[in-house]
Amino acid sequence: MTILAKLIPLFPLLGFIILGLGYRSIPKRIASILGPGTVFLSFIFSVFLLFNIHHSLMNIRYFSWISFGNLSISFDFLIDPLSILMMLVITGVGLLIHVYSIGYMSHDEGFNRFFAYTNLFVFFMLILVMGSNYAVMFIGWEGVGLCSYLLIGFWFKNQQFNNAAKKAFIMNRIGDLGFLLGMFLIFTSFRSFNYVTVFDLAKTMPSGSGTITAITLLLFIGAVGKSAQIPLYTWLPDAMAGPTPVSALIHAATMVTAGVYMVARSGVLYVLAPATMEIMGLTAMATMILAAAIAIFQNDIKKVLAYSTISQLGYMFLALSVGAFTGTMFHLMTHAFFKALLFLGAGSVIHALEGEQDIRKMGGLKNVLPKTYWTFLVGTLAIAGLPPLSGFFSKDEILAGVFSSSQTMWIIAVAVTMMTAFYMFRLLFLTFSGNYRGTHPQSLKIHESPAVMTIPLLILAFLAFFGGFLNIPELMGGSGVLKEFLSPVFADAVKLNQVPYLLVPEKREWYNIALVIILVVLAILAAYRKFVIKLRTGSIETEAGSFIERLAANKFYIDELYDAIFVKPALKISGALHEFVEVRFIDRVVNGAGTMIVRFSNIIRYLQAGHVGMYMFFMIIGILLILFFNILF
Amino acid sequence: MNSIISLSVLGVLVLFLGILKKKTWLLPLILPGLLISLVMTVLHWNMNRGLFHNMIIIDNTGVAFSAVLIFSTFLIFMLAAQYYRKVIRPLDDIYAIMIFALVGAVLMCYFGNLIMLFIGIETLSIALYVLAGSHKEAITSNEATLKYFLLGSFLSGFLLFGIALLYGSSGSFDLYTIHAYVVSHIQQGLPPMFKAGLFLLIIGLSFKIAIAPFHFWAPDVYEGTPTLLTAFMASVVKIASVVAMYRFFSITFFGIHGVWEMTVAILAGITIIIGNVTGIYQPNLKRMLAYSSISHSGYMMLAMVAFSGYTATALLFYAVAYSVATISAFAILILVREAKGNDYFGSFNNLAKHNRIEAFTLAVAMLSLTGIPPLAGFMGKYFLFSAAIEQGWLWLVIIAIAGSAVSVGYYFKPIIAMYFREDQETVLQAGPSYKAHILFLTLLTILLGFLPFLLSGLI
Amino acid sequence: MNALNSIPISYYLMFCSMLFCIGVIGVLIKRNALVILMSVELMINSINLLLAAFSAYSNDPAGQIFVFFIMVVAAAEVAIGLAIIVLIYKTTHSIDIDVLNKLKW
Amino acid sequence: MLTLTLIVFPLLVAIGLFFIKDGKWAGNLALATALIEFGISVAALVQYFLFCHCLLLFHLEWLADYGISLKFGIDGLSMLLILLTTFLIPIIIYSSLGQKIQRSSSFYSLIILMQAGLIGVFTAFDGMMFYIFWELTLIPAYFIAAYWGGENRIRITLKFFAYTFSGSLLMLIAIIYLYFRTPLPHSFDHIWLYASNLNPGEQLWIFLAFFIAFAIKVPVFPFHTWQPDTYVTAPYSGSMLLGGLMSKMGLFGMIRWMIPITYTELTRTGGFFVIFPVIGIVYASLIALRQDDLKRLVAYSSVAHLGLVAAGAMTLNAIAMQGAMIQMVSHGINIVGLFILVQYIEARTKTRSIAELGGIALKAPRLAVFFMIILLGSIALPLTDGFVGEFLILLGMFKYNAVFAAVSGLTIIFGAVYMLWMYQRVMLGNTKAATEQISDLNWKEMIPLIAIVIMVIWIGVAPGMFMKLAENGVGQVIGIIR
Repeated sequence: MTILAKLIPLFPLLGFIILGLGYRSIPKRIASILGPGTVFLSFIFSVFLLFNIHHSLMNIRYFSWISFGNLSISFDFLIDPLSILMMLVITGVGLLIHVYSIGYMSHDEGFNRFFAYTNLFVFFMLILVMGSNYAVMFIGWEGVGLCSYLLIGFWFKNQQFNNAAKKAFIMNRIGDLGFLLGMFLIFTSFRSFNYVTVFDLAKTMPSGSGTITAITLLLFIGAVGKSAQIPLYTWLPDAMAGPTPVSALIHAATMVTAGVYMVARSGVLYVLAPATMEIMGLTAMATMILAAAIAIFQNDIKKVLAYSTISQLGYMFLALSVGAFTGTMFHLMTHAFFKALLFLGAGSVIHALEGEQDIRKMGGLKNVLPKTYWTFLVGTLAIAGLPPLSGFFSKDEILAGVFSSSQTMWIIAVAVTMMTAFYMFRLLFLTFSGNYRGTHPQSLKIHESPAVMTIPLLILAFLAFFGGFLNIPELMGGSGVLKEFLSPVFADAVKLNQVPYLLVPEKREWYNIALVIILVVLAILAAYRKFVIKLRTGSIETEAGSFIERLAANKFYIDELYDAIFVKPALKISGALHEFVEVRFIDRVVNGAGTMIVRFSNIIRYLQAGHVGMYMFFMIIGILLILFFNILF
Repeated sequence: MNSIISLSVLGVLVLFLGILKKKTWLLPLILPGLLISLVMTVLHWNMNRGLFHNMIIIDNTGVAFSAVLIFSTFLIFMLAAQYYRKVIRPLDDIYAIMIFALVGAVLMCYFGNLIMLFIGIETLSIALYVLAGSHKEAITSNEATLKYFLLGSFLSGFLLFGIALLYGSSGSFDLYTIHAYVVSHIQQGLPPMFKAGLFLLIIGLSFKIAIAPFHFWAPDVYEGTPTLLTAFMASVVKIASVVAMYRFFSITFFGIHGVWEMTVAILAGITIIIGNVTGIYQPNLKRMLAYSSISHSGYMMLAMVAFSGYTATALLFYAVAYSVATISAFAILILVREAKGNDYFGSFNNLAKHNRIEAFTLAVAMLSLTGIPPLAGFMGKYFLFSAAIEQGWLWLVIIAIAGSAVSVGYYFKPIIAMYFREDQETVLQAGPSYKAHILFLTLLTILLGFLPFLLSGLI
Repeated sequence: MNALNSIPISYYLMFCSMLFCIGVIGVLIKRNALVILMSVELMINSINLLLAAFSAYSNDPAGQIFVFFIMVVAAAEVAIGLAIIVLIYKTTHSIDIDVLNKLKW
Repeated sequence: MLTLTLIVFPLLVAIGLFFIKDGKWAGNLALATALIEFGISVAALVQYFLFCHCLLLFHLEWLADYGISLKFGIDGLSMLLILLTTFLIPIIIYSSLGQKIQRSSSFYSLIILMQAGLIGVFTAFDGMMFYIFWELTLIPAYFIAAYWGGENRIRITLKFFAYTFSGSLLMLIAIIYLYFRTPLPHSFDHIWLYASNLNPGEQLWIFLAFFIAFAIKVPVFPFHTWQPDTYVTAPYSGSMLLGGLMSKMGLFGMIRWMIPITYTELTRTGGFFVIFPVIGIVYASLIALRQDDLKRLVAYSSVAHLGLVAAGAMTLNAIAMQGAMIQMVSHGINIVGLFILVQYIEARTKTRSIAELGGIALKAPRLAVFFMIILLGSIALPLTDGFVGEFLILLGMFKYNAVFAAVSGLTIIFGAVYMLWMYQRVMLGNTKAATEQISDLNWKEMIPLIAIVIMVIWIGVAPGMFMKLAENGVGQVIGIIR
């Protein structure tokens, strides 16, 4: 058992090492076995672990990493339901995406490099979720950031992509600093990084204590960076520069949810910090609305999905902020399914159109790419939250949780759900319905993707469709398998939860569900009216209309704002520091000391005028002074 | 005493050789002769007695220092062959006068009586007046000797006046008697006449050592004097004067502090500042070495100020380190002057390319003078600083290290020129024995740094 | 001896000091090397006188013996000095001390 | 005995090398010497772990009257830095072998001499010996930079020499002064110096003297202005020696001498002096952003990183000090790696200007990969060497003062910003005129980089051995403070 768990992250690492060292010599055929193969092995082992976990918690010793004195950070794994769930998502979805990539990347020179990076990513992601303490989590946390950097800038010839990669890494690092400081505070307060120790000690502390609030806030900064929440979300849309499978794997299904995972993992701490929970809720709501609003006006197929991801992550944080941990994890999982599906579908479209990403130049692909269309439809329905697809159940659980604690939040969440349905169907309609709007030569070459790409799509569509049945709420007569499974992990957190909880009558819940479904359907109809019926007669609007629309289309100028507030001043300060402080002040003082001595030298050497008489005169003065002071005093 | 006699005899013999016109025999006589008198000096070790009613007191300090002086002279004579290579006229007079000057210098190491001090100083000075002007045709040499003579005789007047006043107040020239006088009068304060005499004596010696503000002669005279003799002045003359001062203080003020220390400390501080700061602007090596020697006078005064049992050791070590480094610098200076006709720093450019030993020697000398470990100069400075710090003269040490830091500015000039500046390539004309000699000097500088206990445990 | 004792030693001291100072001032204000040499001699002789006086007052012959030493040395010094002045005169045709002013700064 | 061999052997070889004729085998001989030296240090390490876990002491009276003795020993702190030195010197020599070097025998002689000096500094247990070797390293460093250096070398290196020398002189007085405050009979032995009896005023100025001397050497803001110029003008081997090893002398001096002797001053002033390196971290990082010269950028990054180490050491906290020790080693390894890479780039493109470079990864993927790995070490990615040290330093600092830790933590962000931006402009994108013809690394060139990368990962993943070495030394220092 232990050895199994130990091996799980090692497979992708091995894959990375082999592919990395032989990135030139290994033929593509072998790489296409090796890359997905290692992930497959991890997946198999994870499944095995799932069925063999007898007690809910297993601590696995790897080796002692940093230890001296009374500080001991060991490279340990914690295998519990939560980490198993994450491992399954990572390796499962990761496997499908790896397989998909064989087809997607087949024409790329950097084929081996790609798989090396993705394998490395899976390794770090597994470390992140398997770690038994914050330090190990941080290893994975930073490691996935690195892989994200490498993969966003995969086509490094293009400096635009490189900028995006750098931006992602740096914004993540801002969050990481928060995470790191949070870790330090944890260590100074609890003398340990171990989850178990920390949570056990934290439980004894009063709710709302300053330390825990500070810890959770700092950790939340880390989550904000990693999971692209306000104010550190702008890197995620840019991250779409990477190959589409990467967007699916890293920027939709797994890495960006690391923040959610971390908060869920630290549930005990968070429930003890109501202030943080409040801030988290507000941040999440703002992010949801903002991202959804921007998504409505985006024309890049991947950017729409990216903003949708941000919005969905907001959803998850919202759920966390009311203490609905299981719901969050549930949504995390279903989101991984349908968002990966959507991205891969989008990738299939892009692949077919040879790199075209502008939905205004698509349309009518329904017939040309049938498999892609149908799977994409499943994904869209799932994300819109229509029953009985997975998104419905997970969203419903979150909405129910939110409703029970705050109606206002609920209203906003429902609004965002409507917006989600609207922009997702806009995307679907513009891409697949109507007539093809691209230039003619492209339309001739459009072809359905090969099986290696469509089979993962079908599997994901299956998961997106039925994934929700894993956790049908009791309300609908389900057994809540997932809830049951995760309950030991969140038991303490749920017990300690301080968020005011309103007992909602069953009837009211049914009403709510119905209301949400109706509203979503209305949103879909609106999208249909606008993007199918209207487009039959008129052409697509290329210019955004009203002021708000233009604002949203331009992403509310947040990027420009950041550029003006942080980037440009930093460069200016850098230049100014070098010019005025470094060269003109500090160095000038240093040089000035030297110059002053030289000048002084140049002055006093004129005492040595060469005249004997003068020398005698000076000497006499000296003699007189000496005698004067010594005899009179 | 033996050394004084043997050296005098040597001088006379040299003059006889001159009469006999045996020019080539001169150095073969002088060098062994110096070694013999060196041995005779060393034989006085642990003799510790006064001669001629304490006119001359032979003690280990005196023996050690006079050995250093004789040895330094020996080192300088080793350079003479090269230096006077192209001179046709007989050199017996110059050599003899150098030896007589050395006699004066040695006398200054042994004196037990102010009369002897005076005679030593004057023997040394009068010989030097001649030596400074020994290059008769050169107007610079003339100027040097005139300046040196006028200032020297002027200041020896003050010295004499000081001696007279000391005699007048204490009633004796004998150092021990003066000491007794000081001991008996220190409680109610020394009378002004004694104090005036004391400080005039200090001033007179300061002039010889080149301590500010009595240093003005040094740069001009050093520059004008023939280089070999400048080396003699910078090493032997300076050390002899320092020793004289030390001797005077160590006997007359044995165990008594506070009368003259502050004055000497201030003079030392001024000297260090002026020597180092002015040194920076000098365009040629010789004049730079003059300022360097001024600043080193200041450092040596540091040990004087911090008068303790360690002072003699510190001074001895410093004197050796300083004079070896200075002589090796002058040795290279002689070569460069010969090859280039001047000693501006520009003439040193690219010297290291073809003259590795010469360049290395000069570099080591400069580094030693700067006080970079593990060279002798550093250990010398260490002894001085530690003596001064022990006695609580921290402010003076801070001035001294500031001076050391500044001195990098000029000591590195020849190093930079020799090693780092590109210019036409020069080959210095140095014979193998000359090369061996400078290498020996370099090794001495390095060895003394590594094995300071060779000297430090002596006195 | 009595006549000698009737004059206090401080008179000698004052007198010699004044003589010395005159010598010093002579050295300082004159530009002629020969005159300077003479002034130096004046300084030295004032010291000789002072030494002799001290010697006499303290009944100690050492001072007077020292005077002889000084005379000898001074004579040697003058000999050298004159030689130097002659040398200078040969090269510069002047014995003004400010003419020779090549070595400076 | 090993301790003595470690110092004397290179010293003798350096003297020998100085006299031999120039030629290729001067370099090879130096390399062989350095490798033997590495072997000796490994032997010392084995001896250390197998037998005593304590000082491998060599003690000989030298100037007994003055309390100076030849006391050299190896404890954990020394061992760590000796290993760093003996590991890096062969790499530095090896990386210079390909170039045409005038007067190569002198060049290598100076490098080996420098090694002897460095090991002397790291093993000295006698204050005066420490000072002597401290200065001994300055001479070869100066000559290497000034003789084989580039533009403006004379002015820049003289400034470097005068500046560092002035600082050292302050330290000299402080050491001598301490000597007279040690219990009788006075001695320069470190234990005596630690036990010196100072009143508060003396504490302050002695602390200042040490601090300035070490701060100049490291260099710590605002005493750093000699450093970028010197790194830029020095030949690559010189920059590596300066950045990789000489800067460690200052930090080592802080931990070995300054802190045990004057820690009360550090506690009394309550972190006032920690502010300087902390400012330096942000300041140098910001300046590094806009540098166009690769070497200069590395130089400023070094100010930032070493500032963190200095700050960590001065917080007097066991964890931070432990981190400082580890970070010293990592920084040495990383900066040498970076300099080797910059050297390769300049050798191929004849330029160091970031603006003229680009797209190297396209033509020379191996170069790019090595650059990336070492860069990651330098920006402290977990599982690389940089992380362990920075993590511990920041953790320790956080315990000491959370604000300092937060400000210092900015290095995590800024480091990534300027390093990645540099990487992007140099390695990524399309090729430019200068990089059009760039060739990839060959096996010979990769050897030192492989060694460095192994260390980067070793220290990052399994720092156990290094931690143990540092723990021993840090424990003693902390013991004294308590």
